[in-house]
Amino acid sequence: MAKHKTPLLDQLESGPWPSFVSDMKQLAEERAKNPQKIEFQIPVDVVDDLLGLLELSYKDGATHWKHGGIVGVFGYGGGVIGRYCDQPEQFSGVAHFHTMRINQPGGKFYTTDYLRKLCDLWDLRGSGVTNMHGSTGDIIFLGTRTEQLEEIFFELTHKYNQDLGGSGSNLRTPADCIGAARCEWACYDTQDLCYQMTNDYQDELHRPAFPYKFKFKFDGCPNCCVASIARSDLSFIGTWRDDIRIDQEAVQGYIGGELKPNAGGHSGRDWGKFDIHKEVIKLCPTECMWMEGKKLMIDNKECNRCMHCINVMPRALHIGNDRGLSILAGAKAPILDGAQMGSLLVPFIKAEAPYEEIKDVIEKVWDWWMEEGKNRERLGELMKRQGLQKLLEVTGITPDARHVKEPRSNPYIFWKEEEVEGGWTRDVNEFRKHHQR
Amino acid sequence: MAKHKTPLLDQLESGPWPSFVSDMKQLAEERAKNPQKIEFQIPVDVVDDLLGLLELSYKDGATHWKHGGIVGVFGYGGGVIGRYCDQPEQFSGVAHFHTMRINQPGGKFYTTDYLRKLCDLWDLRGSGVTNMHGSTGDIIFLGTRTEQLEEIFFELTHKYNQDLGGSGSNLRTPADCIGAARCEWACYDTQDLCYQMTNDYQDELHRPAFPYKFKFKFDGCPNCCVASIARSDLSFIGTWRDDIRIDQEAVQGYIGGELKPNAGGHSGRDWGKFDIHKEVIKLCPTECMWMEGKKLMIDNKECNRCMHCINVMPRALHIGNDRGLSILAGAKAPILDGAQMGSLLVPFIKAEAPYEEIKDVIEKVWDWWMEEGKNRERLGELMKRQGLQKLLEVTGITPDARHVKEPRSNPYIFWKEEEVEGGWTRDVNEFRKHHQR
Amino acid sequence: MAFISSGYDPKEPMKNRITDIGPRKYDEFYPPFIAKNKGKWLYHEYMKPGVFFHVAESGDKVFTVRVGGARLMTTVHIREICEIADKHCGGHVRFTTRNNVEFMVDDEKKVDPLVKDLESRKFAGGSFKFPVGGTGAGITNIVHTQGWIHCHTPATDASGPVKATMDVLFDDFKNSRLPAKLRVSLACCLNMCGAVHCSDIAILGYHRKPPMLDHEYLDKMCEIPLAIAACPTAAIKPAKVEIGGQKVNSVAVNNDRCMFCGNCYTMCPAMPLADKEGDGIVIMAGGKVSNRISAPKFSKVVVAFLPNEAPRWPQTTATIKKIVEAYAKAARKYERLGEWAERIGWERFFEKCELPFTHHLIDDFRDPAYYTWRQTTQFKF
Amino acid sequence: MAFISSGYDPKEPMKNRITDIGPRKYDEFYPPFIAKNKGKWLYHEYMKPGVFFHVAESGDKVFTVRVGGARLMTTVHIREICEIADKHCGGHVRFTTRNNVEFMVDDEKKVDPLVKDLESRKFAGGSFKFPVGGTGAGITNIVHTQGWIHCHTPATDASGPVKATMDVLFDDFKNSRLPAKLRVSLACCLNMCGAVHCSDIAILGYHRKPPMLDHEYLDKMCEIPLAIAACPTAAIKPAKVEIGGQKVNSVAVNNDRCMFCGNCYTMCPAMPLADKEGDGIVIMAGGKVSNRISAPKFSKVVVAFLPNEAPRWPQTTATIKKIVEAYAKAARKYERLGEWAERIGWERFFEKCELPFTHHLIDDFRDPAYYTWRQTTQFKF
Ligand code: SRM
Ligand code: SRM
Ligand code: SRM
Ligand code: SRM
Ligand code: SF4
Ligand code: SF4
Ligand code: SF4
Ligand code: SF4
Ligand code: SF4
Ligand code: SF4
Ligand code: SF4
Ligand code: SF4
Repeated sequence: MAKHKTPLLDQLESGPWPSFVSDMKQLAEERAKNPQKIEFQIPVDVVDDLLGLLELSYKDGATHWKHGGIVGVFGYGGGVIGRYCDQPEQFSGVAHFHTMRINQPGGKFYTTDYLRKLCDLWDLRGSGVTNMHGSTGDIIFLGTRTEQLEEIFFELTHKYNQDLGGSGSNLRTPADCIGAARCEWACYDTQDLCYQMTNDYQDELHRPAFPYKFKFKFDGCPNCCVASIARSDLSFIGTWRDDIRIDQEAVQGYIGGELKPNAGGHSGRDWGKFDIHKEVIKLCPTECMWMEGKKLMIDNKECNRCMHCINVMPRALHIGNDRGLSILAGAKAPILDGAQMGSLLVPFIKAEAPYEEIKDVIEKVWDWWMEEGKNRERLGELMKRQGLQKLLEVTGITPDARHVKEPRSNPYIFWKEEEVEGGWTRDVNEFRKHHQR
Repeated sequence: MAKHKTPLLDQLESGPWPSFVSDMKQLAEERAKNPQKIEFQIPVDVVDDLLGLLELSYKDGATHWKHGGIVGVFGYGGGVIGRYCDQPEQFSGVAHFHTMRINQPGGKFYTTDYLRKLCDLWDLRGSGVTNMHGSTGDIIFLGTRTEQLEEIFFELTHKYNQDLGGSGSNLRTPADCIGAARCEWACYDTQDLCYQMTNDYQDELHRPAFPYKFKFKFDGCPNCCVASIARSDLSFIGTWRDDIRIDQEAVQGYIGGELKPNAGGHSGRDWGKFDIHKEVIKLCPTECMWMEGKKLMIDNKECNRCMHCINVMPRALHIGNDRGLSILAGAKAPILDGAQMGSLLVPFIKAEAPYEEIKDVIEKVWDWWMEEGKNRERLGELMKRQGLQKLLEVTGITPDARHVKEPRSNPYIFWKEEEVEGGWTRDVNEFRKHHQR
Repeated sequence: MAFISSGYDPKEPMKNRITDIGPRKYDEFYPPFIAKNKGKWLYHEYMKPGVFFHVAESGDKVFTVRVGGARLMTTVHIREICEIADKHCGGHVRFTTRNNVEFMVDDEKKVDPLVKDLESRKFAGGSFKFPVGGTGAGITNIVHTQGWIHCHTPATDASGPVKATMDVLFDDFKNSRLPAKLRVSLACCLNMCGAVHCSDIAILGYHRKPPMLDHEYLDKMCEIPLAIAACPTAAIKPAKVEIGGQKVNSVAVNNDRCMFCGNCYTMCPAMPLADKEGDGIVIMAGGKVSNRISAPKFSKVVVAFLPNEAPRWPQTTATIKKIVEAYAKAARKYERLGEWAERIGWERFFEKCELPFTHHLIDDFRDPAYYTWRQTTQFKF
Repeated sequence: MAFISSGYDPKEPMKNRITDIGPRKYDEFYPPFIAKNKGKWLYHEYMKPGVFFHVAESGDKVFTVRVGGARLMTTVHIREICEIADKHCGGHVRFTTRNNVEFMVDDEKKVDPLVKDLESRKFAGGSFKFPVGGTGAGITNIVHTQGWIHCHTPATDASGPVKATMDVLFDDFKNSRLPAKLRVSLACCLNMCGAVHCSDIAILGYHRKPPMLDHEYLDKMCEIPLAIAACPTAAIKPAKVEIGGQKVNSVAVNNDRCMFCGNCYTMCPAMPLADKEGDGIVIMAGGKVSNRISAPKFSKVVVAFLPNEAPRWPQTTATIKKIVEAYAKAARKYERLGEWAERIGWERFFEKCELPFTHHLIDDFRDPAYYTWRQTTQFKF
């Protein structure tokens, strides 16, 4: 029977959606019973106390966690988030309750064998509570004591060939969409690029040398299934620069009704017979599609690769063959100056191992940011402060109309002296000969 | 024969567009001949020197005018722009060359009798050169000497019942579109409202009490023929809130081709047969129009009164009958913080003499701006600094979704203490009882 | 219990230390049919909500069953996932970017037994362990953050409101009746770890009371200059305060300039903001991430504040339900919530969702606020 | 010549002084048919470019003939306008908001003689005095400012570039072949008295050299603190300078922070910017004012700089002509230039107008610049 009464939390056990309360309760019981006779390295009742503390927060309408303080593993600047409870007497099991960020595998694919190993480790040395996964992408080990941090790290690296993820003013754990592994729209191998960048930049990930956090995310196409454009300082989004491949027979299949629009993703309602004009041609943002008799035509030069038509008719339309990715820079959450989406930095770049070209861009961006960025200034904030022009200059990318949604509407151009005929040094007395005071 | 050689300006005499150079030359000659034996009160060769000075600017690629200095008429803070030439010896005729701003009549209608009187006055006491009209709307008397300012003002007020316009940190000369005088789309009497506001606020117009300039412009409908939305601190733009009146027969007239779309304003090219779907229904920004058989239907509740359909079919569609105007605030040129268009302040207000309701809004805006505005801070800049919320608060206008294009995307709401349950004063030690340090 | 060493020696931390090895390589964990067909997929199709298959050039098919997950999971639950994956999927499983779990099989025949098995499992409290759904034009899992379970700055809980909301939206997790995908996210403070700034509907924890000042300890617990520098509105100034007869260094806060961001608290534990009545939830709407048809959009604040009503946040869930129903009713096929609001105009959005528009929703934060005001006579009565 | 007194007595300025009487009342000047039908107009129609009529409920018609005006006009020219108005229009005439002149008659028969008369009049130099046109889907008069004819801050002339440009665009003043109205404006410095910030095509005078510092006179001619305060980029600092052996108060300018706005010069005549090579023209495009179909738009900078080539600014007029032709060729009926550019995308606008895109066109002025960058993968190769 439970250590603490949790009348409020108990109300979260009903209802269809999986209840984290029920789950935590079953773990609490399991630890109490301890059928496997595990030599728990942190208090056996850690989960009971976690539930008790959370219940208290539900009563008080406020958190009971304090600031972290500097805890971590030797030589790493990140991977651990320190946490202490503000009621240690009442809830000694969670007096320390640090989280560890475990760098997830690409595409978040697992073997059960590996998952079980992680569970064994975490039952022994931690609370047994996790997040699968954290918002950035890591496996989150939620709650252990300081003295276990090194032990866990040692086992991870020695037994499981597994490293920690990022936190602090580091490169954060990169994340990818499932992409080529199971998606027909991947314009490059997101898992491979993500893996290579993670490994090539281990030093940046583990040892804080940056003004603030820095995030990479890898989306295989503009659908952005890992939301890179909204939450990574550098977003790598797949695209192509040749033509959408059309299977005219399949087009007829959709028109005829044999094939379900959007792969059947709208099955919950009768939207009526598929109308290619209404559902595809008219919704194309560039108006670059039309029917020529029974033939669907696309003026690919005008297509901006928004994916809509392909999303609607996956069997008829396929991404082009000349593939690569666009790099966007500066996305971040609102604090402090307001949220930013990534701004287009590289319209198109090939994505082939060993990705030297891409790394060249990354490193030039870092050089600038590390040089100019203030403490706790994200790349996007520096871009706002010094301008996209500046970023293009330092990365040696030729400014192009594609970099802007629209040209500036203010004429306040900061001309450089070398751009102005005759330079800036003038003799006022010479001027005064023609213009009296 | 001309006093100064003007080889560069002479090249501006050819070509079809009316040449200001030819015009000035004819005036220069006229003054030299002086058939009417006018006792010119400023140098007879003022126009020759103006041409000569301008020629010099064309050679030097720079202006030869200096700052104005404080000239004006007694008791007025505006109406005169002082100007001195930086080559007074060479061009003594324009050594002084002040402009006077004469408050134009509504709709810029004139009788020839009145125009001739102005010409007589200006030939006698000034250069005889004018701008018909200045960008704000005034008649501009371009160039006279300091000692003539009071004389001209005296004659204007005594003989012609005519006052000066504005300059400096004053209310500037209000301007209107032709509106009801000759336009079927006027939703209120722009000339009358403009006239009333000009007269009711003469003190604000002539005596600087504002932080900076302030402009009124009056447009009879959203076509904005006096560009109020782009260049007046308060724009008054006519609108209606009932239904567009439809003459179905005339609609058929357009469809049938008897009536010319857009009143024949596209006559220079063969655009093919009029297509009401392509040219009207599909271009309606709110998609609130459709055909029911031969009948054109409008869902007026969804109409945003953009004027397009009315512009295209003036004989078939007429503005509604429940008319008034919208007030927008803050428009200005870019310097310093970037240009602003007017932001919607009052979605709808009736415009009937004596316009008390409208004046109430104007005066509340002024009270706030005069209280809070910094020196040389335009209303729009103050709005940016303190927020539209604040302007609504001080004008007592209920905030409404119509005031925004979209709600804020940042959550940084400045809550007021009285809005928050329990207020802000709290006892930290009370808090510490539940949350240890 | 006895301490068990991993082999790590505190006295010699560097002794055969292994670092910088990164994550496990993705392909170690691919199921065989994924490894084989990677990069050669042709198309996909939904069989029913939560179940879809992909067809490869080779003719191979992979059938995926997606189940909802409370991403706060225990090892007990993970072990059960493993058990299922062993039984049906050859020991392979994956997680999605929105914290759902995907079970994949290579044969259509294996789908029904798998689904039946998944749907049959329930927690003691009665909730599903593995509800199948979350695909297509419906509502999938809520991306969220820590809340009261682990963080020190939250203005609301995360897992609780998420559970309560998903219970209310559950039908749309199991069904694809919506005009398009509708993404719900939650972040427990405005750091927005859940990246709620671009979701169709976002639940955001927000404080409304300026920090309390623990003068007696402030100078001891904090770097005063850092706290001052942390404030985006420069509301904090240094101050000397009299405590028990003696002057101590502390800070003063100009409450009227405070936007309750909590940055000072992040820097200085002696400036707590949390408050039962002050803290609560902001509802945002109309954001999106994909580049489909329209560019990505930020979420907009549509409800300035709702109280923290633990344990089930009824007002929050009811408001969200209202928005979803209004959207389901009025939007066009393929139209995201934000695209719908922009097409009909935000004045109509509030009408159709029966939400009051309050002054709080008018942007007054810095220069760009101007661009959110209405600079045209185009509006609807 | 002898001084003629108006009756004003400098010794007693207040002696029967009249003030605050405002303008003449509009209706004193209405032609009878306007007075009669005011507010009762039904519709209008164009007979040909520059000529249109309005029909009133009463059945009355007013025929308007619009002629272009160099708004810089002499009394000689105005008297000629009066002569024509007496001859044809019962002594009435009006000016438009874009400085054209409108002659109105109440009978269709009076139109042709009026037009013939107007078209027949030419200046000695050969240009038309009263070209008929400027209506409908064409190009009308250029709203402009003072330039070198009267102002102290211009970076280019006004009347000259306007004359040169209207000569090049004259066919479109006489014709309505364009997809929609196309408004051209000019302002000779960035104060933008011509309100060029929202024109289809704008000609803007711009300086490119920081102010010269007339140290010897600066302290005498200016209020140094005002000059410093005037600078939007805080580029100006107080400085002591050595002049002929003695230290004088003056200012120093950080040239790299200067955006050449001339505000310092407006406040302080001892800081002139004007320069033959430095000054020139910026071309902006895509603005509009009306609320028709789309909301009003600002003009965007499309050419960062063109030199001042007096007297006819050939590069400026050629650039404008290129833009007009590209627009005429590609835009849809009723589509304004800015609407066209947004539909096809600005990357295509530069292509079709054969204008180079340079780094200068990327906004880097303050925070809102961010909103002009491209936050989507949607772009055209
Ligand atoms: C664990 C996690 C939330 C979760 O439950 O999943 C998290 C938790 C915290 N985040 Fe975060 N962030 C997490 C993903 C994010 C994301 C989403 C993402 O990475 O895609 C964002 C928005 C994207 C971005 O980076 O802008 C995010 C934006 C922030 C910010 C605001 C940063 C900014 O520049 O806007 C802070 C504030 C800060 O850095 O001091 C922050 C700070 C924090 C801190 C460290 C609180 C603090 O101020 O010290 C939180 C620790 C909570 C705890 O006790 O565990 N967290 N944080 C996520 C990391 C898990 C993982 O590694 O997988
Ligand atoms: C005469 C006129 C231009 C013309 O040739 O038509 C004019 C001329 C001057 N304007 Fe202007 N402005 C004139 C209409 C405008 C307009 C257009 C309008 O009013 O619709 C604007 C843009 C709209 C606006 O107000 O924002 C305009 C925005 C400025 C500004 C920028 C103000 C701002 O806040 O953005 C300045 C700078 C200043 O005030 O110091 C300025 C300053 C000036 C000064 C006084 C130069 C100065 O800095 O002292 C110019 C005197 C020139 C001269 O020697 O005659 N003028 N000025 C226009 C007034 C004639 C009239 O009364 O009818
Ligand atoms: C599994 C997952 C990727 C992963 O690496 O885990 C994924 C997988 C697929 N996405 Fe996605 N998307 C996934 C997160 C996302 C996200 C990210 C997010 O929501 O945080 C987005 C951006 C959402 C947004 O715009 O706010 C996303 C926007 C899309 C879109 C564009 C939808 C739209 O209308 O804008 C498509 C195309 C479509 O659905 O037709 C899409 C299509 C697909 C397809 C059909 C791609 C394919 O051919 O395999 C995949 C299955 C469809 C499905 O889920 O209904 N996927 N997809 C993610 C599943 C999350 C979940 O558990 O529900
Ligand atoms: C005479 C004048 C008003 C005045 O008080 O002087 C006027 C008069 C008319 N305008 Fe205008 N507009 C006048 C300046 C404007 C301006 C202001 C400006 O350009 O500075 C605008 C805003 C331009 C812009 O959006 O940038 C303007 C935007 C319109 C529109 C909307 C056009 C559009 O496609 O956006 C219409 C409707 C139409 O043309 O179908 C319109 C329609 C009209 C009509 C047809 C109204 C009517 O029924 O009488 C008038 C004659 C048509 C014409 O000129 O072709 N008028 N009109 C102005 C003539 C200026 C000139 O000499 O050329
Ligand atoms: S982002 Fe594109 S490639 Fe990646 S999973 Fe989504 S749809 Fe597939
Ligand atoms: S991808 Fe988008 S832009 Fe390209 S053709 Fe398809 S719908 Fe049109
Ligand atoms: S603004 Fe409207 S009412 Fe005024 S003249 Fe133009 S069209 Fe007519
Ligand atoms: S006025 Fe504009 S919005 Fe209204 S019906 Fe006509 S076209 Fe549509
Ligand atoms: S959103 Fe705020 S409260 Fe929630 S986890 Fe992130 S930092 Fe902590
Ligand atoms: S909460 Fe934010 S705004 Fe308020 S005082 Fe702290 S840092 Fe400043
Ligand atoms: S635009 Fe500049 S230069 Fe031209 S008149 Fe106005 S203030 Fe003078
Ligand atoms: S020109 Fe403008 S930016 Fe340059 S110094 Fe003068 S005021 Fe400052």
